[in-house]
Amino acid sequence: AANEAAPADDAPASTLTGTLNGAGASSMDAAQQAWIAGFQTANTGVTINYEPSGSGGGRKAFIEGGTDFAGSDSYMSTEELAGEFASCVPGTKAVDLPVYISPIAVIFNVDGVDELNIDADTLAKIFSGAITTWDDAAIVALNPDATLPSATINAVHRSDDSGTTKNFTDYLGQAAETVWTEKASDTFPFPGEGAKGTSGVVDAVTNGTNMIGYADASQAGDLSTAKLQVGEDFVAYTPEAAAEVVAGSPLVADRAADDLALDLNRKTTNPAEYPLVLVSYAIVCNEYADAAQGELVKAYIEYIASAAGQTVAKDAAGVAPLTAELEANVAAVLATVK
Amino acid sequence: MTTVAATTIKARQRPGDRIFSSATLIAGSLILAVLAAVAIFLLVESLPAFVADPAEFSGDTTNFWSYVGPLIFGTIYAAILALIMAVPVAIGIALFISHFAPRRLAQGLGYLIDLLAAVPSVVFGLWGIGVLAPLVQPFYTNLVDWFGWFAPFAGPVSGTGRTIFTVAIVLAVMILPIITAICREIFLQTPLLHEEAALALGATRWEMIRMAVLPFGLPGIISASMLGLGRALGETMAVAMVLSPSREVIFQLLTSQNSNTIASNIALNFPEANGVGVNILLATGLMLFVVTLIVNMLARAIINSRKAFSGAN
Amino acid sequence: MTSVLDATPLTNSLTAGKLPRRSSLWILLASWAVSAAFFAMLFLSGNVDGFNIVGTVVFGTVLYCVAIYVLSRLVEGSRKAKDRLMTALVTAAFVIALLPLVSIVYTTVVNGLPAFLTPTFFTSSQRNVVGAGGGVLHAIIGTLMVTGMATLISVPIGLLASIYLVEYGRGRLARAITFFVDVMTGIPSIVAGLFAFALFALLFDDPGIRFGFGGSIALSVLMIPVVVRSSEEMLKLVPNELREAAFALGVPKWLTILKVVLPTSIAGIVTGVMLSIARVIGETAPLLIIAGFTSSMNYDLFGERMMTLPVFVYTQYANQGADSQAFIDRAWAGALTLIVIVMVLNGLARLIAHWFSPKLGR
Amino acid sequence: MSKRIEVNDLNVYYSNFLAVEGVSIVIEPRTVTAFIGPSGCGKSTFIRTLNRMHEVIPGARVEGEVLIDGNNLYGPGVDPVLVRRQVGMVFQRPNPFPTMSIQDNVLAGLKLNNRRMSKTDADDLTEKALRGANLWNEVKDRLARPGSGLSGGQQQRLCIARAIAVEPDVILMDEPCSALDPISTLAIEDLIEEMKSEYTIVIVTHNMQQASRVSDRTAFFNIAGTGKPGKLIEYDDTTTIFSNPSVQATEDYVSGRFG
Amino acid sequence: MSKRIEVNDLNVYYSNFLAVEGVSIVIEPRTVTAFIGPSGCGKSTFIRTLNRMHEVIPGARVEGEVLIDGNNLYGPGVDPVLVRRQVGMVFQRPNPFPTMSIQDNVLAGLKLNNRRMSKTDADDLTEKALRGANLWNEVKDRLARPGSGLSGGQQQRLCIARAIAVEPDVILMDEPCSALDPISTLAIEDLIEEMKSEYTIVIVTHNMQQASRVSDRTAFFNIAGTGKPGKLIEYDDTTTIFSNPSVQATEDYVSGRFG
Ligand SMILES: Nc1ncnc2c1ncn2[C@@H]1O[C@H](COP(=O)(O)OP(=O)(O)OP(=O)(O)O)[C@@H](O)[C@H]1O
Ligand SMILES: Nc1ncnc2c1ncn2[C@@H]1O[C@H](COP(=O)(O)OP(=O)(O)OP(=O)(O)O)[C@@H](O)[C@H]1O
Ligand SMILES: [Mg+2]
Ligand SMILES: [Mg+2]
Repeated sequence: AANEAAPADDAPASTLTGTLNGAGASSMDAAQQAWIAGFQTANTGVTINYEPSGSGGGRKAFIEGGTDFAGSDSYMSTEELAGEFASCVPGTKAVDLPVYISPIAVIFNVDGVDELNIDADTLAKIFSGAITTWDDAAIVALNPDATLPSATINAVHRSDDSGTTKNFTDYLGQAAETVWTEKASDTFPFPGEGAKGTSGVVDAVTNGTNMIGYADASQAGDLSTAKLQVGEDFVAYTPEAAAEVVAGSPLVADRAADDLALDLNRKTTNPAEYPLVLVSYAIVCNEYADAAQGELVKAYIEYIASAAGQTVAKDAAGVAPLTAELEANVAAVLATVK
Repeated sequence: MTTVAATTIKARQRPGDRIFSSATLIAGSLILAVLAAVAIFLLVESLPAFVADPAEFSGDTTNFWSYVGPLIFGTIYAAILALIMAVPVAIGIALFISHFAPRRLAQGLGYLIDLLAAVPSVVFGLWGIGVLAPLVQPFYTNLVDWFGWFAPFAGPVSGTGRTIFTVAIVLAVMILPIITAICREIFLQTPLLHEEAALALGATRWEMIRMAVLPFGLPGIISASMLGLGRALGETMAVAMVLSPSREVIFQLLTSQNSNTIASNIALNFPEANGVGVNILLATGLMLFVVTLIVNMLARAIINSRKAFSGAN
Repeated sequence: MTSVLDATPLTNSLTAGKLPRRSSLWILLASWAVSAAFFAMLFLSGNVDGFNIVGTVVFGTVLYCVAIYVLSRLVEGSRKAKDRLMTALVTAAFVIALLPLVSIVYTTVVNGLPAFLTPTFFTSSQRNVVGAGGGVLHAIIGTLMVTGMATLISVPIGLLASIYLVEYGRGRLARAITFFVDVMTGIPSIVAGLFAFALFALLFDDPGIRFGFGGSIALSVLMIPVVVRSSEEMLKLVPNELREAAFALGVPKWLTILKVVLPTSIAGIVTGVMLSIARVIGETAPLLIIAGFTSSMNYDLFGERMMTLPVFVYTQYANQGADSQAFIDRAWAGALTLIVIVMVLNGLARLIAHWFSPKLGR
Repeated sequence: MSKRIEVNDLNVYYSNFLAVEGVSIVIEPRTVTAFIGPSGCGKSTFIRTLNRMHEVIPGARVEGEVLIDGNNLYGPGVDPVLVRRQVGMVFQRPNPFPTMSIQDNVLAGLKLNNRRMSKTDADDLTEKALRGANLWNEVKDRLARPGSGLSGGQQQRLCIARAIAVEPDVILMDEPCSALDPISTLAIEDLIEEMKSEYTIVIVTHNMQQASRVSDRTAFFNIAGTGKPGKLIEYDDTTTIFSNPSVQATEDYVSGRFG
Repeated sequence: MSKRIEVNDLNVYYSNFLAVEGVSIVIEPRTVTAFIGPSGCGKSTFIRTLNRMHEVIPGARVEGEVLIDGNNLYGPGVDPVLVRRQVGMVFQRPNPFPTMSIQDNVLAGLKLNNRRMSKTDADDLTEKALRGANLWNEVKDRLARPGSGLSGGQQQRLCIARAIAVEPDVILMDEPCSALDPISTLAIEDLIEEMKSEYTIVIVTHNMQQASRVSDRTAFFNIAGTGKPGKLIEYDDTTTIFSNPSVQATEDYVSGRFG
């Protein structure tokens, strides 16, 4: 193809060559394609393929040795960590490295309503089916100025299993623990309208009437997004607010020191933080069985976690960059990867 | 002379015949082998699902059968609805092309319908979400308002129109060209002799079709419908994209709660599945296999029961 | 017949009750007009937003069916009325089928043209493309190679198997094949993909195996039954007397099949093959699993990931970047490309069928 | 029931090809008229114009008029369906509907008009028509079996039964015996003899003996060469045609005494 | 080139149904033999056993032997394809290959067998066969046109040309004239007369006149009733069969003088 012509002479010299295969979260695809483009431009001898086959599928393929790294919307489970990693040197493990933060927006499409304030309890009631009309007292109380129709609420959730749902239900389960008693899971636990993928949810909300749904904020497009109550204030999602809550979250306990899985602070009351976020991870070996591949992966993830990589992802995929502190932590872990 | 003749009719082996007939036999057996391989693959992968830990099933289901039941129902429901819509229309189109349209026009019209076969299922999915569902949603609202007392039309109406009925429409459009193409070829083969016999008895065109064309084509129509049904049962991406699924057996056609289909359920859950979850999904695939088997057995039985009256000879 | 004695040609007893010529056309126009008036009123009264064209046509057509039936029944009697009704219905069926077709093609063309017309669309891959731009050359090549290989595998197998069924097969094996071919049509495409993946992962002991040929195998599983079914129906239509004519000339069976039976039914077989190609060329799920996903060119069917158009369309739609319009445009343009490819193949196939099909005199 | 047929200056076309030119002929009720002539001279084409079966072929049309008891078949507003009810037809190759039983085949035409027939009525009509076609004894035990299971001669008589069950006024037969053995042929010739008292019968045959055996009047068609239209050369009493024709071509043809 | 056919005690079955029983007959080279008999008596069935076309039908089989110049057709290791090259066949309904031109139809026996031939050889052979079938003059200008564009009689002669182009020793004809008009019939009868000097010819006909006109010897088959097997009743010189048959059934049948 025209764009794959031989590299020009003045291209930055790079000694890296080879093919790197990764797989995982489809939501990460846009960011990955941007990173891949950036990395391949700098290293013309390298081809990277990222397959948006789903977080679970990606982790499974990586664990079985089918790919060199995985992209995942959630960190590895303890069972996964306990097992063998076929790509890694026998006996060594893999680590979760955050690569970006993606706020989850609550999107809605209701005639005559442009702005919507909502708290976790009400949101939980809407999505569990306890609140069924837009002019329900609970919503009206939060939005005294809005003209809410007396129409049925059509709440759209993901029909496919996804990390977005897991983070959304995790948020509701923690922030509205009295209302939302289901545990966090990839599968949405209540009935309602389901749609496949982020774009499916966005399309359903766009094309339907009196709709509400949740989706990765980067895909919200022209749709109105709701503000979440944090403490006493209503917070709209912003990259900064998302990064803020991540910065305030501890690492998951009982893990290896170099595993940067984050235990997100959903219950925050700091109005500078937007707690409905998702952190995406790259999963890589500590020590690769094939050292050459290890070198490639290391270089690639280093690029991802660099300031340049983070900017690229922000521009191309609309995700929130890691804080400088997290970037540094990731770089430190990567330095030990072989 | 005698000896010469004796050698000339005695067989030298005929390699062409041997090779060719064995090739066809091998091809036929290969198909069986592939199918057997698929079946074994499914069976082996399914076994863990039947004894899976109740916790492995999402939602309220605790065993495989209660998990797969609604899926089987949804699969058959959607496919049957699609078939009910597609078969009469396909027969109508095929008749239009073979017996009603001016001959010169007919060729082009056939090509037009074949075009539908060229539309990839992703596009059907996109079209279903973006065009069809919003278009039919107002009708659904009316239907629920007016005919809500009739169980399949009971509310609450879906706000997006992404219901099993919409899926059935999409499936119907998808299988239309296959059924149409085969029916058309078969109707065109109706012996002129029988058509003229009917006309000479003073039959109108429609009566001629009822007397000669349709009965003659019946086995072919059933075959074509089976192909279409197979496609409808197994369609994955379009259903996954359009349907708003849930986990129960639901007869209502117009709500946002719809029984999912097996293929779509696999597509939706496979990417995040792990452990026994994968086995459970593949076991549902096995069930689809069994459903197809049963449906086809029924169809064969129908064809065979009318064999003496078939148009052959 | 009372009018038997009535020999004056003026009162032709054979004309009993007939609607005037062209009356059906007028009735159709009138029905549409009435229906248009109805929807216009609905529109003007403000109850609905926008004038409903589809509703007008559908409602008008239904009205026409009723009107022509009632009128014809009054004037021409029930049989004629039924004939007219069925004519109306059959024609309506055709129009009904055209509606989604037109809608889909229109949607695809309108949404697809912007990206379709960009200069790089057919000359570039998506390698190193961020945001708008890039092309689908890698996916076109992939689709052509994967589907082409699937066709190369399925058509000979399917055709030979259908020949076996029609010309050789007797007894249990043939019945089993006929039956299971039908069952095979019901294999969901994603299961075919999983099967191919499991097969090759086992064969090559590579749990991450992805290559184009695997996709061809998965597609073949879906394609073969369609080829067998349609070819079988077409071969059955070849009259036995042609086979006997060839046998009587001392032509061995295999040559009879190759040179008499196949050429006679070539048109139908080609139609069937085209149907089967159309059936699989748009498959997404199995290719995502076994052929994989890449943004770069790959001309090697037997190594590394290979992009295909349906996967391209699906992933562009499903995983949009920040500039989501660029992704959506590319998705539709990819779909348009796919439809154009099938159309061209279909046209070619029809030409081929035309060249080879029986030349009937006059 | 039988009717008089009068054809005035009829030209028959396939699209632009003039197949039969300028035929004028009068066929009296209750007679058997035979059409003879070499292959391709337009006998089949012409006989099919008598019940408007001709127009079933795409592009086919006629000029001129065909009067049945004074009513022009090709007049404006004439319904071909009504015409074909009154003018039945039997084809060269027996064509019972393979998807129907013997009884249903016989009743096929009747059921069109008379949907709700009582079982006994239906049985009576079946028996009457099959007796009329001389087939009753052979099939009375297997009325529910498919019609395609019969022998060629039986099938042809079944088709005749089907044609007479609707009680037409005229019966057209296009080479009804050419696929049959002598015994079946004889049966059908006897049948024609009997039916003559009730119907007007027109028969196309290649068999001179058959024409002379069964017909009252004979029409000889001929053709000047391929691509030329067929013409009615001579039409007269059968005895005259076979013993003392007035045109040389007729004499040449019938004296060949083939067939 | 012609050969002697000897059939010994042949039983012919369709699966379990015995269609023809115990036929023994000797057919001399360079003669024309006619098979006559009522419909369903097994003439077609029997004639098809003479070039092993019978076994094309699923489930069909024979017992007994058929010797051609002393070689048993049904002996072990005999290749039916080779048999059929020596014993050609013409069917009741003309069946030219619709995909082929007239010339290709004539050469079908060779071309379908992948025999290579120079253009001039092919042209010579085509002309010879078509002249042999009395068709050359009518089609010589349109050898490249499809064979299905010919008239019925011409198509039938084309099939005969196709059969003689492979130079068989014996030609079997199953009612070759039943679909034809008298002129074409005459042409084919003349052809049989001519071919007799080179080939052994067996013809099935329903037409007594035809049998008496063209054949040297005649075999009369009969059947006792439906479901019973057909049998060879009498086989003798044609003149004897038609003037002075020794069996009553034969006399009854031929004296009917139908057809
Ligand atoms: N469907 C058709 N389209 C065009 N021309 C036709 C068609 N049918 C017949 N013809 C032509 O019309 C002429 C008369 O044909 P027709 O079949 O009426 O002859 P016929 O006298 O019945 O011959 P035969 O004795 O062989 O049946 C012939 O030249 C024939 O080629
Ligand atoms: N394919 C077949 N399968 C089973 N039975 C058959 C088959 N063909 C013919 N028969 C039976 O074999 C017997 C002999 O039939 P055949 O066709 O040889 O008679 P025929 O003498 O040629 O009659 P016709 O003069 O009508 O051609 C009949 O009883 C017929 O029903
Ligand atoms: Mg004719
Ligand atoms: Mg016969």
